[in-house]
Amino acid sequence: APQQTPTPQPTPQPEAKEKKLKAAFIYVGPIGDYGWTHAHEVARRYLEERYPWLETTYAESVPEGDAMRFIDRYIQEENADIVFTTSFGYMDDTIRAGEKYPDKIFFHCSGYKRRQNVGTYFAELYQLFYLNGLMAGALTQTNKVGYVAAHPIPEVVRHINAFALGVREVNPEATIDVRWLFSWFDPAKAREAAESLIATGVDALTFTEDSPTVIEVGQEYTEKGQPVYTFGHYSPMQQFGPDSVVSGRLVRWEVIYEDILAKVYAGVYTPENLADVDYWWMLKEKTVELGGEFGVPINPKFEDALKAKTVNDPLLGEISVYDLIFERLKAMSEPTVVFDPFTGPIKDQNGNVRIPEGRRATHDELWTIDWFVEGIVAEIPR
Amino acid sequence: MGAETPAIEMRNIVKRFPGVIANDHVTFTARAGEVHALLGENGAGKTTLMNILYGLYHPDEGDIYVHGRRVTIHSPRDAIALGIGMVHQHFMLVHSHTVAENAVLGLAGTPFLRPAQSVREQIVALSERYRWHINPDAYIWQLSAGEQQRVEILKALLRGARVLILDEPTSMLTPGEARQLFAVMRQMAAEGRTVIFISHKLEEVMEVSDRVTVLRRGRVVGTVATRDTSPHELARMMVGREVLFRLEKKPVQRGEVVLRLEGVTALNDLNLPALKEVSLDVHAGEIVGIAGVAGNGQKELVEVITGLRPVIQGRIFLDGEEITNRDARFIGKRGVAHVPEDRVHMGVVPNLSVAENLILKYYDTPSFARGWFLDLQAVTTFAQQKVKEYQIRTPTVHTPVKLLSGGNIQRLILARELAFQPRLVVAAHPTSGLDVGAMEHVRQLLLRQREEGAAILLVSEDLDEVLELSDRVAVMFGGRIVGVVDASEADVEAIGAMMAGLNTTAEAAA
Amino acid sequence: MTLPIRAERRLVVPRTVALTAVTLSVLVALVVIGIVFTLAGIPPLATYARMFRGAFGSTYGLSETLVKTIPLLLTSVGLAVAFRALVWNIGAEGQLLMGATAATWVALFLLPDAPSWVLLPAMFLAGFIAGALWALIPAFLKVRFQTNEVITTLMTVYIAEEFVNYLVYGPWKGAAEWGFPYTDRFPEAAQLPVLGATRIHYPTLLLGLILAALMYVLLHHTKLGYEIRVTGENPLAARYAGIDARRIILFVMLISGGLAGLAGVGEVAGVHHRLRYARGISAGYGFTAIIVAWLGRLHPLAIIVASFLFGGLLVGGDVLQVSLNLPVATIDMFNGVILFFVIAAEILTRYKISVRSKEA
Amino acid sequence: MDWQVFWTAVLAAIPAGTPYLYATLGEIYAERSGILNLGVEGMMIMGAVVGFGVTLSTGNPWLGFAAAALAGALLALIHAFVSITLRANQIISGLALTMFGLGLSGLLGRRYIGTPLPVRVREVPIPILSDIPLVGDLLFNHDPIVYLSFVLVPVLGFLLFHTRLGISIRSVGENPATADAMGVNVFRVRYLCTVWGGVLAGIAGAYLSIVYAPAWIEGMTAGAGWIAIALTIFALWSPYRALVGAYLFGGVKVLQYRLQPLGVSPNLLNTLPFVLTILVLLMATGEVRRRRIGMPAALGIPYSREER
Ligand SMILES: Nc1ncnc2c1ncn2[C@@H]1O[C@H](COP(=O)(O)OP(=O)(O)OP(=O)(O)O)[C@@H](O)[C@H]1O
Ligand SMILES: Nc1ncnc2c1ncn2[C@@H]1O[C@H](COP(=O)(O)OP(=O)(O)OP(=O)(O)O)[C@@H](O)[C@H]1O
Ligand SMILES: [Mg+2]
Ligand SMILES: [Mg+2]
Repeated sequence: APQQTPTPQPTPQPEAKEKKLKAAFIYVGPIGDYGWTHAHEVARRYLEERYPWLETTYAESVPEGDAMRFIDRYIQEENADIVFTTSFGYMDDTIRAGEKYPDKIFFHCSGYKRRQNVGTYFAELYQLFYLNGLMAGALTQTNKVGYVAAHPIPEVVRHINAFALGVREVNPEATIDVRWLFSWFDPAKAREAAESLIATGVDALTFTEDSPTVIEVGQEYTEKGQPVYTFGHYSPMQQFGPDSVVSGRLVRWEVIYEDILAKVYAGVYTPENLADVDYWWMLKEKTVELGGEFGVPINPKFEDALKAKTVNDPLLGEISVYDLIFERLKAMSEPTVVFDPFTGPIKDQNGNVRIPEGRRATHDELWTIDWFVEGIVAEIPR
Repeated sequence: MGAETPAIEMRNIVKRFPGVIANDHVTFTARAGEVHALLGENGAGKTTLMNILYGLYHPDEGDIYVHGRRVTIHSPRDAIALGIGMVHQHFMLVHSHTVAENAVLGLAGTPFLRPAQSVREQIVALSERYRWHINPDAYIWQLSAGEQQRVEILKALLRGARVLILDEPTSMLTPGEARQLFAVMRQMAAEGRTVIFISHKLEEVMEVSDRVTVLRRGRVVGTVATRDTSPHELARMMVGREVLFRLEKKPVQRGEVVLRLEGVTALNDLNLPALKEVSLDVHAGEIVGIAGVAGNGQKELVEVITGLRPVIQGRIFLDGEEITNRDARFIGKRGVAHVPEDRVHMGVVPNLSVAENLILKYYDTPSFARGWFLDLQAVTTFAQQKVKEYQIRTPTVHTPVKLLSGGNIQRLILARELAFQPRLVVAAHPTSGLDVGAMEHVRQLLLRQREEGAAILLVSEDLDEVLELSDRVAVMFGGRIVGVVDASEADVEAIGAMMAGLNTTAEAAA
Repeated sequence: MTLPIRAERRLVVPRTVALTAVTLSVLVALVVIGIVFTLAGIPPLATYARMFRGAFGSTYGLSETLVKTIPLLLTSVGLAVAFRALVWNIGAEGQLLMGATAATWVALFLLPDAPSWVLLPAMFLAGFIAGALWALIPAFLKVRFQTNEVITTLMTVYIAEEFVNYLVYGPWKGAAEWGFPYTDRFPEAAQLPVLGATRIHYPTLLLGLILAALMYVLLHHTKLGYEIRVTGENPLAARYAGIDARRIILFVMLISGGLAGLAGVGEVAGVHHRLRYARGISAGYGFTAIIVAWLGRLHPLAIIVASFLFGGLLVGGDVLQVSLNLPVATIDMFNGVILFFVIAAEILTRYKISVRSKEA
Repeated sequence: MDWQVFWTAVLAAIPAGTPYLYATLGEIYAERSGILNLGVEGMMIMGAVVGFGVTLSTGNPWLGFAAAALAGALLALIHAFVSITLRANQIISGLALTMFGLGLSGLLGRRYIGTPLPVRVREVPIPILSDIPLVGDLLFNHDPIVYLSFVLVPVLGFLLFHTRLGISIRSVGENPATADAMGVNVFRVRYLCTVWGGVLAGIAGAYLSIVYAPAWIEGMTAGAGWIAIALTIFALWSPYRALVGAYLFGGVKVLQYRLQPLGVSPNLLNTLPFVLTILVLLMATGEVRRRRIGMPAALGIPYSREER
């Protein structure tokens, strides 16, 4: 198994040397997409400010098949020292680039292939999906919860599962339905998918898509008197649905980038020693944050409702969902993570136990997960 | 002033087109209350002059006065405002619209909403006045040519035309219909309007007009009062010298049957029957002329024989071999030459060179092709030879055909079609639009083919030409051959009657 | 008001005038885009210079330009043949995708274990056939029902895109691809060789050059080419000469579809080594090729030059994206403006413009 | 699929089909006058970006729509100039327009990506009428742009078939030489119709960015302009049938997600509008039918008085 993150050492704070470090970012979407690419771009800009010795450049909307061309251009024409490729689809090209330019450093986001000069990194959100699930399960009145999903890949399946686990923990009656967009970024499709879920009676929605469209839809229905609870994704989205957004998932990619770049600059990371470098950072490392807006884990409008709903937890006893959320948040944020949503027993859709009582799913299991947990009424397309 | 002021006066009008001066300092005057004929050969510039008056073309030089006032006519809209109406040789009607919709098109003063409603009554009233029967709600495509022409005149009248230009109005009409039209023209002149009547038919001009202006090759030859002139004089003015010379036509022994049509029926472009059970034989060494008013099936006849139009009933034989519904290539290969009516649009490819056009029918024969490839050397040699032989005036054989004059394009087509000893020549209007010299050349070529033993089917609107060249004359009316007569003993009156569909007795000669 | 300018229709446009017009129109287009750039706060001259250097100024840039030239060349040469016959095949994009799909099928499912010398030709053959067949659908509809091919070919682009997407999201989704929308990687034998360290898959480039020459010979030295030109210049005359226009339509669609299909094979076998979702395989080569064909005045040899220049423009577009962080779409604007000026110039060359002396 | 799901799909088809409807109405007018404008996609996307930008900076979506209409009109004017005045090939000019629009909108819209609009265009239920069961939701509970389209369809239909202007437009598209000879200013009518097509296409694009998404996304029209061109044929150049076609195609779009649980491939479902268009084209072609159904006979053919 790959080594789990080089967290122990603190991030070195190197002194400014003569030479500047040039980092190139290859994005799959437009930087203003309000989701994935936007989040990386925010981090890039932050770093450019943060480190005087750093120079950055980026290319947006690079089709997945074209990564090699852009890497070539960055290395050969723009003299980049390190290239970040920020989409799963760039994985093979990144590895090939690593072979082609053995003295350059590459980091690939969300993949699993590494080599001596290619590391991997990811800011994982499933803990937050689980927390959002708790809220959705508590708030739904129809017991139907929906998920607008981008692509049927393990990352998204994992997130849907985590969300479903949260929902069912506080509301075992509820079902979770999914619509696949087959696109990371397509607001019109997202709207149609969201509306089609609402049409089946869904009143709590979350999504993996790089625009706030699902939230817009939720806000519209809420204003019309049909409340739909939604959760932001990747970026602060509460502004798009002040009456609909309950919470959400926020990410701080800069935490990871800061660490990587500083270590590269300090000579800790070299083109020889990255084969085992895999960042898999979550709440504990403060790479991700709960909320529809930074600093607002739960929209105050929904606090009362969440406090009003109580559940019986085997360990914590009778507890309001509101308190339960914060208990879990705390448990997952501590240096030693004392709680994980993917702790057995977990059954799949057919009622088979996939993760036995008491065991936590391993990193590899989560990386490759290709089944839905109980309570999800949709299929993973094959 | 007053009665003296002409309704229309055009002074020193010059209009050039690429390669031609269509109007060369033309001065033309028409008075109120007269029918003024504009006479001239094809291409003399009649239509061009009237298009200028109607604002469709802009003159390069010259002035126009309407009722004594100098005007600039930018567009038909201006012309209409000046009380000028025009009925074009090719009708200006929107086929998918109704009569009423066509009538209100561009008509000032009609209400914005449901304008067609507003003219229905006027249409009915005008129809009554001139004894026409026109349903304002009929679609144009449902009407006959004669009816369409009435719609055109009606349109002009609705626009308050004081000056009505009729461009070759009788070419699509039967003699009977033409006579009705003349009555209407006289009636309009009597109402104080000016009728300008374009024609190249002398009898018509003599019958209906008060004065005649003759154009030749873009220039005015003169204006005369009809009662002071004769057809003979007009003809001389038109052509520029004594006409009616006789062609040297050697007697030729009529050979075996080359073309045979047996009860051939075909549809026109609107899917209406246009040829009805036509039977006809054409023998080697004879010219069979087809006489008839345009639109009586001649075009379709030519097209079924040359393989451009399907036969729905009946059979066609060439030298005894059935060629019914074979394609144009198959028929062409068997020695059928076709001089098409629309020579620029069908006969040549204007952007290709003279050489390339000369092989249009033979590019795939062993003379010019090696397997899949063209033998460009052979093509050039062939073209140079033909250019010389037929006196085609062109800078080089690689010049695009679009640069050639009309007469030279026709020479090129004949050079091509007659190049490989055709068995049958189907010539549609082979001399229309040609000047006298070219016309003679074409006629001689046809006669030479006859002497060499080809069968020739000649379609022409020019009855004199048909009578002069043909050995036999077949008259078409309403899609049928209503009579076949021996040219030498043909009675012009009788043929005229048959063309009008009145007499179908001369069948015997077939 | 009339301008004191006289426009006289020309009957022939001398070749020098035509060439000057195309060159000038491209220059004027650059000026216009330059104005847009200036308004958008982008220095035009420096940008053009960077684009030029990016596309032609280094071995790397040149090599990338050639990579882009390949699909443009193949596709636009095919289109030129169709356009010469006045058949408006707007659907090359879809035909390209179908070629890519067929090649993928051969590489992954039909002959995955075949050696390179069998597999690659088989892929090209399959790509040609697939592109041609796909083009023959609208061709058949045109021949049989007189449907307007502009619309039908365009519709088949969208159908092809959705079909490719269906395959890569569905039945052909790679087993090793974690649910991502692409097929598995082609076996080594199905990958075209490249020139040195570049991405130039030279067999396809050679194929393109050979086919351009062949199409020139076809158009100007063969009977069929003669028929195509006659049909395109004057369909009525073609009918009169007994040329079967239906046969010509089917043939030129077959050729243009087939060549676009070959371009698709080149993209999957030479660049991607797998099938991806439609927009990932072709970023509009089929549409850009229409401009290229037009810019090359439908002459196969001129098209070689035009596709190289346009390949350069697309690579210059990368520079916009990489160095200036402009949206990729900006390059579409270049295409559009250039095309406008080229067609406008073409019309203007038909006139001889002179200043008219004052009228008397 | 139960009734509720079906019914909401029907309701969702209306806003989903509205951009198609506007763009198609515009193209119908252009084509009726004989101008084939394949630049609808480009005009729409420019409408989308300009409409969005103006709404963003003024806070007034109606100004946004007005600006979008203007942007569409300006683009159409280019096409009009090139194809009417210069008499260039309309197919090529239209393609150029689409590329130009896509490119320029990308450049202009750079700074709008990811920016939320400060205002929303929301449904305005019509009092009383909107309470009628079914019909109320179907007809009387929409945003103003949808209401406007409800009005535009009969108005544009009537205008085309029963007014002086309409007769002129149809004549110019059928037989420009005749219209010209009858004193209709062919150039003016064609310019007018082409530009009007641009106005409607601009509005169609703005509907996407201001109402439907609402967001600026590069290339957000995603082929809608081409669908509008197909719909023009589907509608057989009639504004009334455009309404049916637009909602039908809108319906297919929204059905995609409603049918997903049944395992229908969304990609294959997506091909439906295009397959449908080809089928309709098949039905619409044919010489005799052409006369009665109304493909403008002079469509795509430049008109020049003196040229033969
Ligand atoms: N639009 C045009 N473009 C170029 N040449 C033209 C055009 N119109 C007419 N011409 C040429 O001008 C000359 C005069 O043509 P016009 O149509 O005026 O003759 P016409 O006297 O009406 O002949 P016809 O009796 O055949 O109708 C001819 O040589 C013709 O080819
Ligand atoms: N734009 C041009 N450039 C070069 N040559 C031209 C051009 N226009 C016409 N010509 C040539 O000028 C000559 C005169 O043309 P025109 O049409 O006036 O002939 P024409 O006298 O009517 O002959 P015909 O009696 O054969 O009709 C022709 O030989 C033609 O090829
Ligand atoms: Mg005339
Ligand atoms: Mg002449």
